[in-house]
Amino acid sequence: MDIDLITNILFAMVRTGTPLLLVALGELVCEKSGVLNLGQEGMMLMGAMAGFGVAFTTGNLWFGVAAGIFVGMLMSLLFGFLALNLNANQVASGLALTIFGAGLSAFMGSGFVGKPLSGMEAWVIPVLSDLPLIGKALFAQDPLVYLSFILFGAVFLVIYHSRPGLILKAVGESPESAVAVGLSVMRVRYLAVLFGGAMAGLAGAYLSLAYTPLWSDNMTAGRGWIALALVVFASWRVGRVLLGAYLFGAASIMHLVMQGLGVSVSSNLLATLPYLATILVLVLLSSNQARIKLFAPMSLGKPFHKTQ
Amino acid sequence: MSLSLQRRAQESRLMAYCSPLLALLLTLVTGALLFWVQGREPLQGLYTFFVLPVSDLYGLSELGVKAAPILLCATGLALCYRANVWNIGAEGQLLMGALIGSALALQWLGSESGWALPLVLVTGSLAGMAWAAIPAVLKNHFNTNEILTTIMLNYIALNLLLFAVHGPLKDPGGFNFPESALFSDSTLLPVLMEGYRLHLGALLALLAVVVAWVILSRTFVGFQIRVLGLDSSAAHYAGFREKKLVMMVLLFSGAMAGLAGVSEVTGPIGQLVPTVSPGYGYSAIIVAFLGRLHPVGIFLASLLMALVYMGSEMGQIEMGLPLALGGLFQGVLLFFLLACDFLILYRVRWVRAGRDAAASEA
Amino acid sequence: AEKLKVGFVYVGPVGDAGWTFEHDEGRKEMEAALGGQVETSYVESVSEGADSQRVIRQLAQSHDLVFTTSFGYMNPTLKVAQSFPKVAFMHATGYKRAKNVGTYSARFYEGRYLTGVIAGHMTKSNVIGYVAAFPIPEVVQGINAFTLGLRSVNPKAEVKVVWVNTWYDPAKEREAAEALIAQGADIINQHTDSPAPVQAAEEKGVYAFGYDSDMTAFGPRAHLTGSVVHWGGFYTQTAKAVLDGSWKADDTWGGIAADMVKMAPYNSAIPKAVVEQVEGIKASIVDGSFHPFQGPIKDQQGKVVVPEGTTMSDGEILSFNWYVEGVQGELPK
Amino acid sequence: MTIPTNTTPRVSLRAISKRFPGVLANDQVNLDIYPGEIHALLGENGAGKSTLMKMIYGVMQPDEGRIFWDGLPVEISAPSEARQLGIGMVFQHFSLFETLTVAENIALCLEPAQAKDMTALGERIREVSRRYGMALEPDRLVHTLSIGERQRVEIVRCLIQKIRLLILDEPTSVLTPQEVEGLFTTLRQLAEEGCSILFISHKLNEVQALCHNATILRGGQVTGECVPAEETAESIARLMVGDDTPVSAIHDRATGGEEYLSIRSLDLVSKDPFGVSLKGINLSVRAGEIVGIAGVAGNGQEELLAALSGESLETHRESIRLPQGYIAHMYPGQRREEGLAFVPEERLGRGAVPDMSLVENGLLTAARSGLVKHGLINWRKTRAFAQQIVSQFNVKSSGIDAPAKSLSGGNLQKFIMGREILQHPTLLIASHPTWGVDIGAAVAIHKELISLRNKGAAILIVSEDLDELFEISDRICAICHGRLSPMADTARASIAQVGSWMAGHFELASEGGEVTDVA
Ligand SMILES: Nc1ncnc2c1ncn2[C@@H]1O[C@H](COP(=O)(O)OP(=O)(O)OP(=O)(O)O)[C@@H](O)[C@H]1O
Ligand SMILES: Nc1ncnc2c1ncn2[C@@H]1O[C@H](COP(=O)(O)OP(=O)(O)OP(=O)(O)O)[C@@H](O)[C@H]1O
Ligand SMILES: [Mg+2]
Ligand SMILES: [Mg+2]
Repeated sequence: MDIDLITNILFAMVRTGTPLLLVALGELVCEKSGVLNLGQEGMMLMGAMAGFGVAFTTGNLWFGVAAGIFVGMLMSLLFGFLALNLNANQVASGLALTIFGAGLSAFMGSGFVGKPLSGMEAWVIPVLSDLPLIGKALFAQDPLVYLSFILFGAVFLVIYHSRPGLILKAVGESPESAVAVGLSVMRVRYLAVLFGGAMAGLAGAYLSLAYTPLWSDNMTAGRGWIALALVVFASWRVGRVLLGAYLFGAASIMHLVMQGLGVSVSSNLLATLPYLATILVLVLLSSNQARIKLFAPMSLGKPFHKTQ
Repeated sequence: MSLSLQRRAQESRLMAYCSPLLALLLTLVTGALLFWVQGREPLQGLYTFFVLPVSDLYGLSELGVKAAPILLCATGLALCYRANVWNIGAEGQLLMGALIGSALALQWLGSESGWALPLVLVTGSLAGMAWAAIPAVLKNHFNTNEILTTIMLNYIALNLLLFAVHGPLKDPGGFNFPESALFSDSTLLPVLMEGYRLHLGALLALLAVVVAWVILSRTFVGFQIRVLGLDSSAAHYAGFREKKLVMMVLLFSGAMAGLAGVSEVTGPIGQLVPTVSPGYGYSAIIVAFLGRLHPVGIFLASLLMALVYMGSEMGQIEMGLPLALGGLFQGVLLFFLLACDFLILYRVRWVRAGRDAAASEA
Repeated sequence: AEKLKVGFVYVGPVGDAGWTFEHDEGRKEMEAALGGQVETSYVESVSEGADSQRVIRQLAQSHDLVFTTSFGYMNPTLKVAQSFPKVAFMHATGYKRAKNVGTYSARFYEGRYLTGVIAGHMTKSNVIGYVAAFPIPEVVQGINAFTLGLRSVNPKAEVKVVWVNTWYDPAKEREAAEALIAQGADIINQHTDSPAPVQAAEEKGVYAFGYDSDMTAFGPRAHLTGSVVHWGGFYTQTAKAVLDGSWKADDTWGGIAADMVKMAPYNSAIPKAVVEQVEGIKASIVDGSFHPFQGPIKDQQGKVVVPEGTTMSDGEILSFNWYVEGVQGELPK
Repeated sequence: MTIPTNTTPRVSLRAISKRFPGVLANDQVNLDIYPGEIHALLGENGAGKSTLMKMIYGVMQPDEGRIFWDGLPVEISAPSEARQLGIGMVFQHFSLFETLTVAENIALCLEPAQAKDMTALGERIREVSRRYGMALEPDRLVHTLSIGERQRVEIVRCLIQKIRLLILDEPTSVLTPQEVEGLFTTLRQLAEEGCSILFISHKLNEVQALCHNATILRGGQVTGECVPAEETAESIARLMVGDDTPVSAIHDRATGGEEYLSIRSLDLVSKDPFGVSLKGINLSVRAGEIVGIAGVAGNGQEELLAALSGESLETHRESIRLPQGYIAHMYPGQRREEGLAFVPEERLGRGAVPDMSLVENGLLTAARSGLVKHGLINWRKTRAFAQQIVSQFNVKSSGIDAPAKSLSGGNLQKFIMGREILQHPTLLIASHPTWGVDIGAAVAIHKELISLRNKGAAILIVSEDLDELFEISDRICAICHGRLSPMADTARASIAQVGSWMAGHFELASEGGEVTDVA
């Protein structure tokens, strides 16, 4: 492999990892507050559909991005209503959200299938993008990739160095104690769920506006699920989410790269690699129960209802 | 006047039965609205969607054909969910059942043996079981989240199936197209009525429902499963072996899904094709919840789900309705069900302003 | 008079911009051409498993002519056709026929060969990337025809194939295209249904060929041309034949001559001379003086498989399971 | 200790009512607390004490009634508003976040502006904790703290602001006697500085030692007031439970017979990052005696109980034995076959499944007593068994089909105790058998334990309640940091001695040896 190839692989890795990073950051914040939202896939699909639809209709990509975020948030409100207000089982509500999102996006997006859209252009930063190896990957991307860098930094700062982050962790650890010290569990959790929705919507919009600027049914193809696995992979730590997202991005393009390099294994078998890798990593990371317990939000997935 | 929610002192039995019906009703109303928005006659839409597909014997038999694999998968899943084991992997287990069952059936292309079919069916279920054993072992020994592993295993199973049907199991006389040879009659499930596709698999599915019902309501194992799901610390305290139970429900569920898969290839399809399942394993998740994890409820829910699928085909043929309506109905139904379940725990009241009024009515 | 009712079974969504989209265009063209004489309906995204038989049957119950437009519908179509002897069935891309089941397909490879010739002139790196769906004969046939065309003008050029195992997954198709571009391909060809590879090429500043439908809109600069399928004429003829009672259950495999395969508009970047050369070859294909699969054809090891002076039979073309010289890598078995 | 009652009360409650589904938790409650007063709130479980306190602190709002602060009506709609008034509260069930540091925990209770500078906050914490004699390290993670230290965090969290009313809900139930003394010193100091204190406790001797006045709640209503120092514990208890419930009983001691349960050099490394490892535990329980293990929660009790019940099997095979053989490798079910019964600390969510009926909860551990044949449940027998528990142990419920969660704590405890005792165990291990249970129910449960002992069963009781252990156990020891103290005959042991064991002041008992005579 020559330098150019590696540079290009790194570039593709960041691009492929970006939607995973966005969704996983959102889900991380959501899980930190103690809410498990398995509806990422559904929210992403709606975000992708809305993003494309609005961008196609208005001709403005940024309106599309905003629409994707907005619709992702609307979807997450639906989940919030079920899981937080009605105290429904979070797993079931999340699954329902995914199924609903897939159905609704296909329904509402049928008019946009196969429509062309000129996608988001890269903002190539002069000089920096000429750095060897990493220059292209970090400085010749489209604006949404840069946005994902910023959001990563913001989530990192908020979670580790701010009072809202402290409150988020507190609510995720023990909603009962949080109520006792006067924190509004409902508000914190709603905000976290909304943030998760916004990020999933943004990730969806990234797919339909920048990554492959078109809309098609089920175009997320399971990325929402991978992102959920990523959060466990990262043992709920922000830095590792970034690492994980790019690693998975690399894993999912490697089987294509390997084919191009002439590796002669059945492409079907090669295609199982990212999934096998996910399982393997999950096994390695989860087997240490004590560690999971130390980092996992303690009230994750448990309904909480304050009587009043 | 405002709407107020009050927690019931005890869960309402009545509401536990009413909430699925209410959810269904709300879904129908939503459906009618959707038809109306589309500029169609709402009642005609509902009729085309929910009545027309089963208006003759053929339609009814097809309902059985479509419902059987969903019912089998959902029955297994229900047991898992009762134990708080979130198996999302029925799809992969089904595909493995179909794949391995087909591999065996293809060995008997010329055979007329009466053993061939039972062996193929058993092998298919065993394959599903083996595939489900993977998340079970990983969960038991490495504490790995089964939601994620079963999802990953679904993708892997699909790729293995594609690999097989493009490679080793491809019909040698089939111009290299990705399909196996047609199975011989000795490995095909007998149909229940001449001229219809309803096959023995549907009866097996009914049998599975009965078995699941007996397990859950009559056996101590079933009791242990329910305790584990409701309260795992109580299960530990009572000395129930969590790992054994987790293994058991996953194996059962895998066997059911595997049976569903092998019944599809030896039943209505009659050969191994790349698209054995249009997502039965995923629909089964909805069905399991819709049926409130109760075998009888699941039976009814699987028929409803099959009807939604057939309805969306009918809607396209008869009225040119968009395909996505079917998926939408499924999601809406599940949402309404979850929302209506709320009524089991809470009562909704109209109250006059002021909290004193609320208090005195409680 | 009674209208002729024509039903279509589609494997994908009507808007997939590829395979199903073109069939649906054909359906609309037929409706327009035959005015009040036909009435059509369709069912989209029908799984090729157990569902297809029910859908085909439901259509057969109320229609006179049914087109089943994917290979996987072959056996279900035959099964249903048995119980509906009065209904005419047409199955696309299959090889089994019956009294009332005919088959049809298009000779995509003719267009593929022409794109190969263009690629041979346009490539600078002499590496062409090919995003391919599944290793089935139809796809291998396209790869081979393209490579033959390519090498006929540029013997140094080679084709790199990446299998994505899906007909339609824009993100994956795009990733494959990007992987190929990263490995030096300066032209991307595709045998999948979404325009994502064209989009990738557009963004990376390399050329691409679309497939099935005219994908110019997805990459106005990158899209050189493409082998485009055109079913409308055939559908109209078939419906007419059923109407006047002359329909027979036989096989139609039409190419450029039959107007079933067309070339998308040529990109202005292609030199005039090249366009003229391609048009010339096209004319000789139409008049039968040239066949893309005429000898000599060498396999990957350089062994002559089809000797000079012979042409491969349709049967051989339909069951391709080897690569011609110039394709890199092994064909997955 | 005289309190100026002629001034304006610091806080006055007037006709406060609060209703939960099915319960009137507070019914027209009136209460006045004066500056500098330490006021006790007494009552049985479920009397409504915690509910009343939560309303003062703004966690809940009253359905009816008014609260006056320094004579002015106030609406306290959130804890932050309460804190602004100068109210602080230490909760019955701690409200700390284990994965956060001490300083972070305290910061969460402050206004954002006050908690901006974490280093300055750390300084404040050190200063306040020094002033009241409660050493605290701001940067430590709470899960590494002992229970006593955690309580200091809760109190310092209140004191760090200008405090005018401090509410303590059952603060002493988790402290060693020495720690209780330390706490009382702090509280008296606070009261002297003019702070009002509301003190909830079930330990009447402590109330007598500390409080100026007491108010008694029953069924949500104020049923009496008294000056604790002028009453006896017996007479206060009478005020709380009424006349017809026995409030005390004297049990005779037993010496027991052959050694039944024997634990030798039991070591167990806890897998739980918040857990405690057991080190070299030696213990023996004879048939026909009750052995009590005292200790503050979180010193290894849970781990010891899990090792004994078989819920954790991490121990050396030969560390636990019964006369019939070693059992350390056996699963809980197998141990039950050997005659072991177990009453866990959490009744709801471990001892019983909240959403299951009493019938099903009866089956939970009793499957072996003929309720299950060939894997099939005999529902008729199972119902009869549940019925037997309910009638024999006087469990008040709406019927055997009622879900476990609908029972009050005491009644559920009686049900669980009955379920275990009716299986005729030869060894009963009970954790906190009367924790949070009515005095009446507690007396009944103690009676059942004694009668089981008298039938020859070996009984091991783990409890934080020293009074209870001194009442019913025949021999007593304490557990601290995963080590077991020497053993003493209860009749000859002193509370002070066991208290210092609870704090870890003991030499390790030598291998296999037991000190029987301390005092
Ligand atoms: N959040 C709640 N929802 C419903 N009922 C409640 C709630 N909190 C308390 N109760 C009920 O209100 C009554 C009073 O409870 P409270 O906790 O105030 O009692 P308490 O006097 O503090 O008891 P304890 O001595 O056990 O602490 C009880 O019957 C209890 O069941
Ligand atoms: N937040 C809550 N939501 C709903 N119900 C609650 C809540 N808190 C308490 N309860 C109910 O109130 C009852 C008693 O609550 P509480 O915490 O006051 O216990 P308690 O009075 O101390 O009882 P015990 O006698 O068991 O110690 C329980 O049945 C519990 O289910
Ligand atoms: Mg209380
Ligand atoms: Mg209590």
